Amino acid sequence: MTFLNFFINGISLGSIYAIIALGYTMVYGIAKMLNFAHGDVIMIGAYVCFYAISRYKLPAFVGVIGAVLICTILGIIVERLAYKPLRQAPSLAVLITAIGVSYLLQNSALLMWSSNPKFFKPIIARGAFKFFDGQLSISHITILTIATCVLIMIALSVFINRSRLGKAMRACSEDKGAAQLMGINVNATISLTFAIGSGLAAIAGALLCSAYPTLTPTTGSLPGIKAFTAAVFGGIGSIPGAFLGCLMLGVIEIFAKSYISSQLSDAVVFAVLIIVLLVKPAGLLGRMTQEKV
Amino acid sequence: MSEQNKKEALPQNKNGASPLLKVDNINVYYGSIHAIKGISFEVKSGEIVTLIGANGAGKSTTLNTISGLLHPTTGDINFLEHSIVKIQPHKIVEQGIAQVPEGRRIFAQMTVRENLEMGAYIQSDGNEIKNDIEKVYELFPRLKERRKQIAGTLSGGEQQMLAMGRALMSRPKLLMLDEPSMGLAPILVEQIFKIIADVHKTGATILLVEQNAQMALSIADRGYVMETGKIITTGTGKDLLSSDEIKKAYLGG
Amino acid sequence: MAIKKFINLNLKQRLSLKRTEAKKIFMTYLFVIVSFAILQGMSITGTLSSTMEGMLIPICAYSVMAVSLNLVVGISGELSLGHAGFMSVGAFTGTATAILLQNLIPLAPLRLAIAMMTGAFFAGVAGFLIGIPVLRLKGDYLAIVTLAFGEIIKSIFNNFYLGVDDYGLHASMLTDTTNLASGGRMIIQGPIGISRIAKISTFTAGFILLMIALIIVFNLVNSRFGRVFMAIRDDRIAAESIGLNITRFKMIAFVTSAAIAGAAGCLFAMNYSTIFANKFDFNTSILILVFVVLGGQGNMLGSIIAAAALTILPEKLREFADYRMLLYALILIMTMLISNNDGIKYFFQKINPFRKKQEAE
Amino acid sequence: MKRNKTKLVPVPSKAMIPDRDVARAPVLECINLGITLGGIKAVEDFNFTVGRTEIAGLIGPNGAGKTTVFNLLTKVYQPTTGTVLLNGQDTHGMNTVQVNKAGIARTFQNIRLFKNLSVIDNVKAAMNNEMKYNMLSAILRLRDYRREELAAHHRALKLLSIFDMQDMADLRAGSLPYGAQRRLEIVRALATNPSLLLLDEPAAGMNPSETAELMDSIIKVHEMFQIAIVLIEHDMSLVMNICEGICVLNFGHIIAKGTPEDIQSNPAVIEAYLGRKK
Repeated sequence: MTFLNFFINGISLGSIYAIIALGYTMVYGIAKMLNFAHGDVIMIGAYVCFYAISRYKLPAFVGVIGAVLICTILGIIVERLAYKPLRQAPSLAVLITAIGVSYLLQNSALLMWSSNPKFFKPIIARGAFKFFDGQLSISHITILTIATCVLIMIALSVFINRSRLGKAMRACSEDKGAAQLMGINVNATISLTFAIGSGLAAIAGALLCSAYPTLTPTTGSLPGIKAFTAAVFGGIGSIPGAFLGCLMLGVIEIFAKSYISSQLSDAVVFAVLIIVLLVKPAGLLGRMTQEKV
Repeated sequence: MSEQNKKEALPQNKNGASPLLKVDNINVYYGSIHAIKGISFEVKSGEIVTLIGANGAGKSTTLNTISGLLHPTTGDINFLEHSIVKIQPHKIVEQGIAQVPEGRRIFAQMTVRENLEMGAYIQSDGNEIKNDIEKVYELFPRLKERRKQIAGTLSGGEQQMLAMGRALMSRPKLLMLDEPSMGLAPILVEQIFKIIADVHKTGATILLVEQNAQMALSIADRGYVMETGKIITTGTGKDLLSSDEIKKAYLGG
Repeated sequence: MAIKKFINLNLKQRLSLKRTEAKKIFMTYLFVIVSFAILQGMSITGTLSSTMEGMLIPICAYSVMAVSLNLVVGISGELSLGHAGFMSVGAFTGTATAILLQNLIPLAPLRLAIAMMTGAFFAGVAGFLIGIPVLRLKGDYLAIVTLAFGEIIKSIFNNFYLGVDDYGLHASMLTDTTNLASGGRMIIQGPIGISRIAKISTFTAGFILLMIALIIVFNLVNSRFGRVFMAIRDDRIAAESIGLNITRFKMIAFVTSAAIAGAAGCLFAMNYSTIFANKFDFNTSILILVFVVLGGQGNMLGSIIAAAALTILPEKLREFADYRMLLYALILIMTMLISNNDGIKYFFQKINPFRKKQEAE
Repeated sequence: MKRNKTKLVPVPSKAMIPDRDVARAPVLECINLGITLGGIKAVEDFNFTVGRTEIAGLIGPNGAGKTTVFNLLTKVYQPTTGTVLLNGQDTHGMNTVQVNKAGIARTFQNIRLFKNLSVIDNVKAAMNNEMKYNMLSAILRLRDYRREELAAHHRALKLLSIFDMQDMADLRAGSLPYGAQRRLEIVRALATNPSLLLLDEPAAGMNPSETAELMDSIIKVHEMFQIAIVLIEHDMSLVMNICEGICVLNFGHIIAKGTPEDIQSNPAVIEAYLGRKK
């Protein structure tokens, strides 16, 4: 029964990773860049949410919406100021800029909110559903997390595959020049992608800190990296792949923490990633694209 | 509204005063490389005009400059008597210029139909888009057979058809084709040129860039010969075809 | 005939890769030697500030790191995000060796040299083991996996215990179960790392290491090996088609780079009295990558200058106290934006007399 | 460097055209070669023999599987069925690198040069397998390093001079004009000492006068090295002028083999590929 508990916790953690990873991979797909600052947007979202709920005593959903709005705007601003001028630059230059943005966000947070950890108040009441005489307990936040994740997954899949803007995003991620020749405003489409990704990051931040309530300026970096790793693990560019990869990673991480060692859990997670990539170099659900000769 | 009328009136006066597209002494640089050195030409409504010349002469650069993907440092480009040099590429599509890029550049991961829908991105009326897709299918029956196929799995000739169909979806007043015959088998080259002629019959104005000078000149009203960023000769298709100099340099005669 | 038309003879001479290459290499050696001479002179005469004095060895270590990473990123074209991992391996194994040899070899420079070689050896072995899986991957996948390896190495050293007593070496993972006999000494103590290190690194040692690293990298690059590294970087498929064994050459570059990083790690560690695994985390890997990118991929002199500048910069920013890292981040972003701005690039090309003539043609 | 000129022997042979070179084994024999890519039989029952000094052409509509055949020969893809014999030796289980060492070199449809290397380094890279000095020699600049590098340098210059490119040796390969890049790719392939040279659309993107120059170059290479050349090309003037034998592919199948004259008048080929003459 403890096994089942761990498993559900793993799924819950994986769901948070999945929400982060969706934003990460969408941006990766369209801008072809590893946006290392994505994790820090999560942190900003969590802080906004924290201040709205704990300091200004606003209702939780207002806090979350506020966080989403602010992160969306932040995402667009960062893209416009830091990444857009580098559209033609080599990818490594963009990577370094993203790292610079990450430092910038972290240190701004440090100045504004200090390095003292904040104790995050969950966005819904603490409590749990108990089964089998309390042997199996599923907390409310776990259910909310998993439900939110599934909802976002479905909405995003429909948006990308069916809607006009979603198709424009796919077109841009394949060939920006050709997309422009179709009359697609590439810059606006990229901004939209950053906006959606950052909005999702804010939601992930609120959920992450509801489940793991200590909030510091570096809260976002490791989950950000892990979520991206999980997306690679699932097969980058594939939404179901990212989802599956993140769930598996969450479960593996919780199991490693519980059964092996909490200090080594990250090492185990990364080791599994490496093994998977060795067996399936394009990730679990990724397509191996043979370079045309 | 008067603007609208003028546009519709244009196809009739084929040799009328104002050309559809007028390129006026443009200079284009890639970094420090002077790729286009002050070229001027015009395309009148209803014409097929071709730019021919060797690899690296600046033909594609010219098209990309008209599409707004590149910007001239000096000079002007007028489309329907409005300057378009400072306009972003996606706005230029809205003005009525569509380009079939070199190497086709279809969206390889999307289906044939989705590709065509992307071509109609600037249209908003769903029914019209559907009608337009049907029209494209009429022009290219092969595409209809393959409408649900992922575009990347099409053969080269089919991809070229898709790229042309996609460009037509925006209902362009000027269709620019960049090397449509590149890398195609002789039989397909003939087909593609036949299709270009068909498209032209439907009233489209065409600016064609080609290596295959023979073919291009045989369907063109007028041609311009480019060499290292400059236009060196111009004339009607027939004149250029029979010119000894051109024959020697570009037609392998 | 048609080809010659395109190539103007003067232009050709100016564009000659061979000459620019040779000039660059010469300038790099010259810069390093002159800088060393000046700094060493200032150090001896006491005109160097104590903060600067304290940064000399880290600058050397980071320069070597940057040069070694440039071999992978710039020359071989593979993005590695876990280079600090090799630094870590070199630091721990090298320092442990130095401690073990403390009584055996009283001569500090010799002990340091042996320690660095041991560090290089173990880092090279780690590079080989990591290279087996990593080098089968491409692009961003490879980057993510090197990142993962960096984290794994960090986790391992964070949980590794090593001690020595009269009965020999004792090691354990997770918890300290070494149970040393009395008189034994703990060398590596998990998250606390190694403490009570005899600081035997010197600026001269750092200079020599940097020169060796440069000689290795430059001479490799200008041999059949470097040619193949760059060929693979430019076009993998074409490289295979002319019979180049991709995995083998990637491995050579990767292991060489790892070994040099190991030596640098050892130099770095032996400049401090304590060293622990978290010192070599993802941020350190990124920092080194920043040196390479700022300095220019494939440009060793650039790497060294960037490493030195970015090591000094945070110290110089200290007077801004809390805003220090914020400014650092801003400078980083601005540098990337400016150095990749077409307008500015074009401006520099224009004022460069060399280019102007080319344009005139 | 030079191979001996083979005698022309009029013996009936499996080599398509001409009936010569068969006193010794042909350089390449494909027997029932086939591959399935993504569920589609991209190439099937490909039987093809190339004589030791033959120039053969591979033509056919786009998507017919021509480049796939090259990819099968160079093991970019492993064939699902059939055998490739190179100089009588089965290439089964070999990879691209081993096949190159066994004697096949190629160029690519989309030029694949080492763009940031100098012209001469592109050629020297292809000579890597004949250089034997180790890393220590390289780092310490020992004698074998100097000797082998010097030898390679001279040979590379000599090869470049075939195409009159020795003056460009130190230029960046990516900065060369298009035609020169195509030539350099051929030189690079030659530097690996192939017995069979595969050219994938060497005249693509060239105008007629450039194509004519290229044609002369190919003939020159053929005469100098006495090697077999197989080329894929859409430019019929080139194919019909220099190929001794032509093989036409359509939908992965061979629809015709024969001399240029045969091919030009073959109704199946006209139907599928050439189109009717105006």
